Amino acid sequence: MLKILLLFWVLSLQIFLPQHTHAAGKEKTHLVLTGSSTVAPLVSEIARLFEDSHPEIQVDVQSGGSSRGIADARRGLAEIGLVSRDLKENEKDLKAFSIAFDGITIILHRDNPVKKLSNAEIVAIYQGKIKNWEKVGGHDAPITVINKSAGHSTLELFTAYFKLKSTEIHPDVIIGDNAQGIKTLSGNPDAIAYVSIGAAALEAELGTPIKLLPVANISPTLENVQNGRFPIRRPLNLVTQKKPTGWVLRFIQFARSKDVRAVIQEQYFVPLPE
Amino acid sequence: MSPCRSDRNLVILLRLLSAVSGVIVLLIIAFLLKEALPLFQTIGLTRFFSDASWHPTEGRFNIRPMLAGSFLISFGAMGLAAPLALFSGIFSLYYAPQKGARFYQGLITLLAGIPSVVYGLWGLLVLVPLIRKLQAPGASLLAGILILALMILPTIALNAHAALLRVPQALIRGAAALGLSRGQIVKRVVLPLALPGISTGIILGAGRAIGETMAVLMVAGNVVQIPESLFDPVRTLTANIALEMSYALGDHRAALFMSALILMAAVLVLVVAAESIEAKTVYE
Amino acid sequence: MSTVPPLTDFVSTKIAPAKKQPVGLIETKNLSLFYGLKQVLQSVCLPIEAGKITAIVGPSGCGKTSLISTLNRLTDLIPDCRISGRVLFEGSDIHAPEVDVIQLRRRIGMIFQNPAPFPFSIKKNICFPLREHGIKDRKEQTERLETVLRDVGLWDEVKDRLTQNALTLSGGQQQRLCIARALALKPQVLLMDEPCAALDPLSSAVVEDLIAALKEHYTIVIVTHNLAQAKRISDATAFFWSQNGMGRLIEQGGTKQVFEAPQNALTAAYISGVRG
Amino acid sequence: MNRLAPAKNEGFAGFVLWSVAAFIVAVFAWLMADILIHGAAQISWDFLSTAPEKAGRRGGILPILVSTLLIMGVCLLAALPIALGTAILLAEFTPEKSAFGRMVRRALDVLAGVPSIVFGLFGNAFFSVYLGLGFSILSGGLTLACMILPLLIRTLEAGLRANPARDRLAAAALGLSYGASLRHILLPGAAPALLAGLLLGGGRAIAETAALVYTSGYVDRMPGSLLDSGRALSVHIFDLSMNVPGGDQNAYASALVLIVLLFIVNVTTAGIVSRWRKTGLAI
Repeated sequence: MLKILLLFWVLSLQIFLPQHTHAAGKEKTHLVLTGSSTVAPLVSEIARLFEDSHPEIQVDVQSGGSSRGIADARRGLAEIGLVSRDLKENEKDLKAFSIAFDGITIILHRDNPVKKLSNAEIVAIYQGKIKNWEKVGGHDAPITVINKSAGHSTLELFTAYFKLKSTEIHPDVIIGDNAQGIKTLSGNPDAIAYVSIGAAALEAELGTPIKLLPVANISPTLENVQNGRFPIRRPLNLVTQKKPTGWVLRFIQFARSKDVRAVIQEQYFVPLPE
Repeated sequence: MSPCRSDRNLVILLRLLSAVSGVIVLLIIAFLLKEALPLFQTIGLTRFFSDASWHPTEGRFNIRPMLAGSFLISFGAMGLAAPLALFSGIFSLYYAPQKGARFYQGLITLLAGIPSVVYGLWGLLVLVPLIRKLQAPGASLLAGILILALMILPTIALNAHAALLRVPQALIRGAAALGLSRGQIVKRVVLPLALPGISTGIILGAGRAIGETMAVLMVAGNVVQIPESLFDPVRTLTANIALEMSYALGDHRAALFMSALILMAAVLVLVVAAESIEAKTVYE
Repeated sequence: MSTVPPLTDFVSTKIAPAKKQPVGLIETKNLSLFYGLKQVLQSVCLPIEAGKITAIVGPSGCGKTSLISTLNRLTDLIPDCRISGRVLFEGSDIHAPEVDVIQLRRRIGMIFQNPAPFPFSIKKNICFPLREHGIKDRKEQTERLETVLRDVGLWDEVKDRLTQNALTLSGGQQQRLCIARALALKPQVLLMDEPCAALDPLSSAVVEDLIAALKEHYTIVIVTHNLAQAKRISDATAFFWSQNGMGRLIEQGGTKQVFEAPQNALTAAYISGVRG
Repeated sequence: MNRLAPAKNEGFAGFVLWSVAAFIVAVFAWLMADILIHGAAQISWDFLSTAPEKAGRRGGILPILVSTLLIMGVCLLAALPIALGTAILLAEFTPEKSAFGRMVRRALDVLAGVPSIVFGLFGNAFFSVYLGLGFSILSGGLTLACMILPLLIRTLEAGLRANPARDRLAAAALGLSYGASLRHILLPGAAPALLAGLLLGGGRAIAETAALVYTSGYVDRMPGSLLDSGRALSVHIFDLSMNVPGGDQNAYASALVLIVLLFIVNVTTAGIVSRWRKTGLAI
């Protein structure tokens, strides 16, 4: 009995281990990229293209917020961190490489009759001073405020632009990824959220019932982000701990090259100027 | 059993293997402590309760809202699930027709194995919209309580069933021979005797409720606040760890490990409580 | 088991020793047995002669089973079980550190009250202990299998279904299989703990005859409740009695003498009580 | 056996109990029906045999199934020898009431009660970061192995203890070494418990989410080795339902697959245990 068990155990081990050595034998190099949930979907697409032309490379992308991108790049858990904002003063030890630009805008459910909100109204809603859509020209319905959880640069840029303190915000729901915010909002017609323009435009195109609102009367279009008129604008960065070399460098160069412009535009982000 | 000579190697091997399981327990505690200790040394324990708010990236570490969330959700769920589970046990043992009881018990066993993420999925897509119709935003303390109650109900029901089953048949037959009715036997004989076992089951269920992460995370809204009504969203300690772990650094990360330690301590207390009750069981 | 320890420290107890004690194959010297704090045997001095059947009789709970379990050190398996005094087998202390308990048990076989065949085939029940004791030769295994099954009179009953599960046999057959299993290891001594108690009268008679027949080749110690049986088959009898929950050896000697001219009043009362 | 004669005047208690049972059955029927109806519409061979596309909105779950099974395999392979060794030591060499036995058992009780997210933290800190395994199937499987250890040990210990004492004595009386009686008698006797434990542990491993998010990670492609990150089925359901607009249908379908897997595990366990009990035949 013990022998059967042992045999079984060893056999199963055999099944598991070869894969492992096999892969090691082929020397497939892994690049691990983690961080901003805004950048992650875009980089995943870029990675797919990169893998197509370099089959010996495997690129793993995991999201979790820009802070994670910074943290993992510093700790060496990721070769490249994804950060959807400029580096802060205390992050200047890292090297940043922009690959595209994005904006942050307010989104509402498609069935919400409200067409636009002034900056003051948005601030009041997020501070909990306006609690009903009636006050801003909508139905008589309580407003569900969706906020990003800490560690996401979308939150930081949003609060910075509207001069809100994170302690003043009284959210009803906390979300992590852009997609989670869009999903929560699409299921709740009385909610308000702010997300990456790229993510929102892509979802709207896929048929998710949301709409993008202008900020300070500027429509959230790619054009307006590109020409700098849209007020909440940010770069999407790849960051590394050291000066990139080898495959990391090649990936960064690829992500900044003309080859990926189409992908970036498909995802409703603004490519680097030519 | 004193092993004979040829078994000495075997015993050494066994000792080694079981040492591994002991080491795992120690490792878990050691690693939680190791990660949490830096923060504990710099700010001490009191600031987890006295700080103004939970903004760990800005150095404010008040975990009271999460403690409240965990406490309210778990106890709410226990309050709903425990009586139902007890009734369910009594029903399937003493009231259901034989075949029905087998089916019913099989169903409960099956339900106990359903992953929490499936309960969470159902809660998110069915329950939360229903509650939203009652009062926005839907994802709330109430949703958390209901889903968690549903989730732990089968487990407690199985425990209660097992505890009732352990009441010696002879006593029940004896009571029946005295001409007591079914209701009287259950109330006066079975329940008092099974009470320690049932309580143990309920306490262990509470442990599971406090530790549950995914189902609650999916339906409770995750806003850090002490709720004022059942319809307010809340965040539990476990959800807080799951949500913030991905980007937590330095003191923030340490604070999350600290809350893991608090969870461990709570579970330890519950286990010891359950064991001391179990030890009082008269029969067996 | 080569060194023979000195026997000089042996002091006889006051309880009814046999008149002339030949040195037995097995001897207990001042043997006391404790389960935790509870003492169940007190200072038992019992010689067991080679080539004879020794019956151990007495009321329930007087430590008979505990006693024979010490003879092959099966008490080792019981947690908190402690022994004082000595058990000599061929003159050596079986508790001495250099004793290999495996070899000891191979030479002193044991049969239990409830037949305990393993849930394997009849053949495997007998052959796998042989394999474990280093007898790997298939031919020898098969030979021994047939020999011992013939010895216990089971061969004709089971020769066509050796691969069948042993648990499908009747109680009496199971018990005989267990005896055969013990015999296959070629022991010197067989310890039997009420081997007939769990059997129906018919099987019981068959097993009893078997035991009587085995006397020729083996030294047998049999615990029994059945005084008539003890009288029928045994050469020597030891009578145990429980005082304050503690088992003591009251009287021992030739079966004839113990049954017909008991020297101790307790023995007399017990034997006559059962008679009357 | 337990069914007692009803008395005439206890209609109310009976009514309450029947309605509680009916309520429980109804709620769970609702839950199961919801998942069954929504999920069944999506499930096809294609769903099971293709990779997810568009973050899981389209396509299937093949790599996710593979990752799930690999994680479960690593978990069981790692946990089995440790659990077996500990269970044998506890059941055979440690008296039930001894101080050592009580201590080990309490430690295991605590381990069993540790919330899975805490295992996730530990796994992340120890396997992923400290041992440098990163986000990988190996990290996830080993974390789960720690998690199911108490369950496995307890099932195995109970199985070993359930061996009749007479078999143990009979083996010893035949002069069998402990190793031999373990091989030939005790382990075969505990085989149903062993199998049940493995299946239960596997079931727990498939169902787990929280412990995996920070150990085996999110990557939803086909894993090339055990050091690759792999997304487990439950993590997939979580991600689809929380983070992917339009992912609900596939979340339902994945949930249905998961439930069916667990159902098979449950039924197999129950079947094996009852069959073993009936025949009483071990190997």
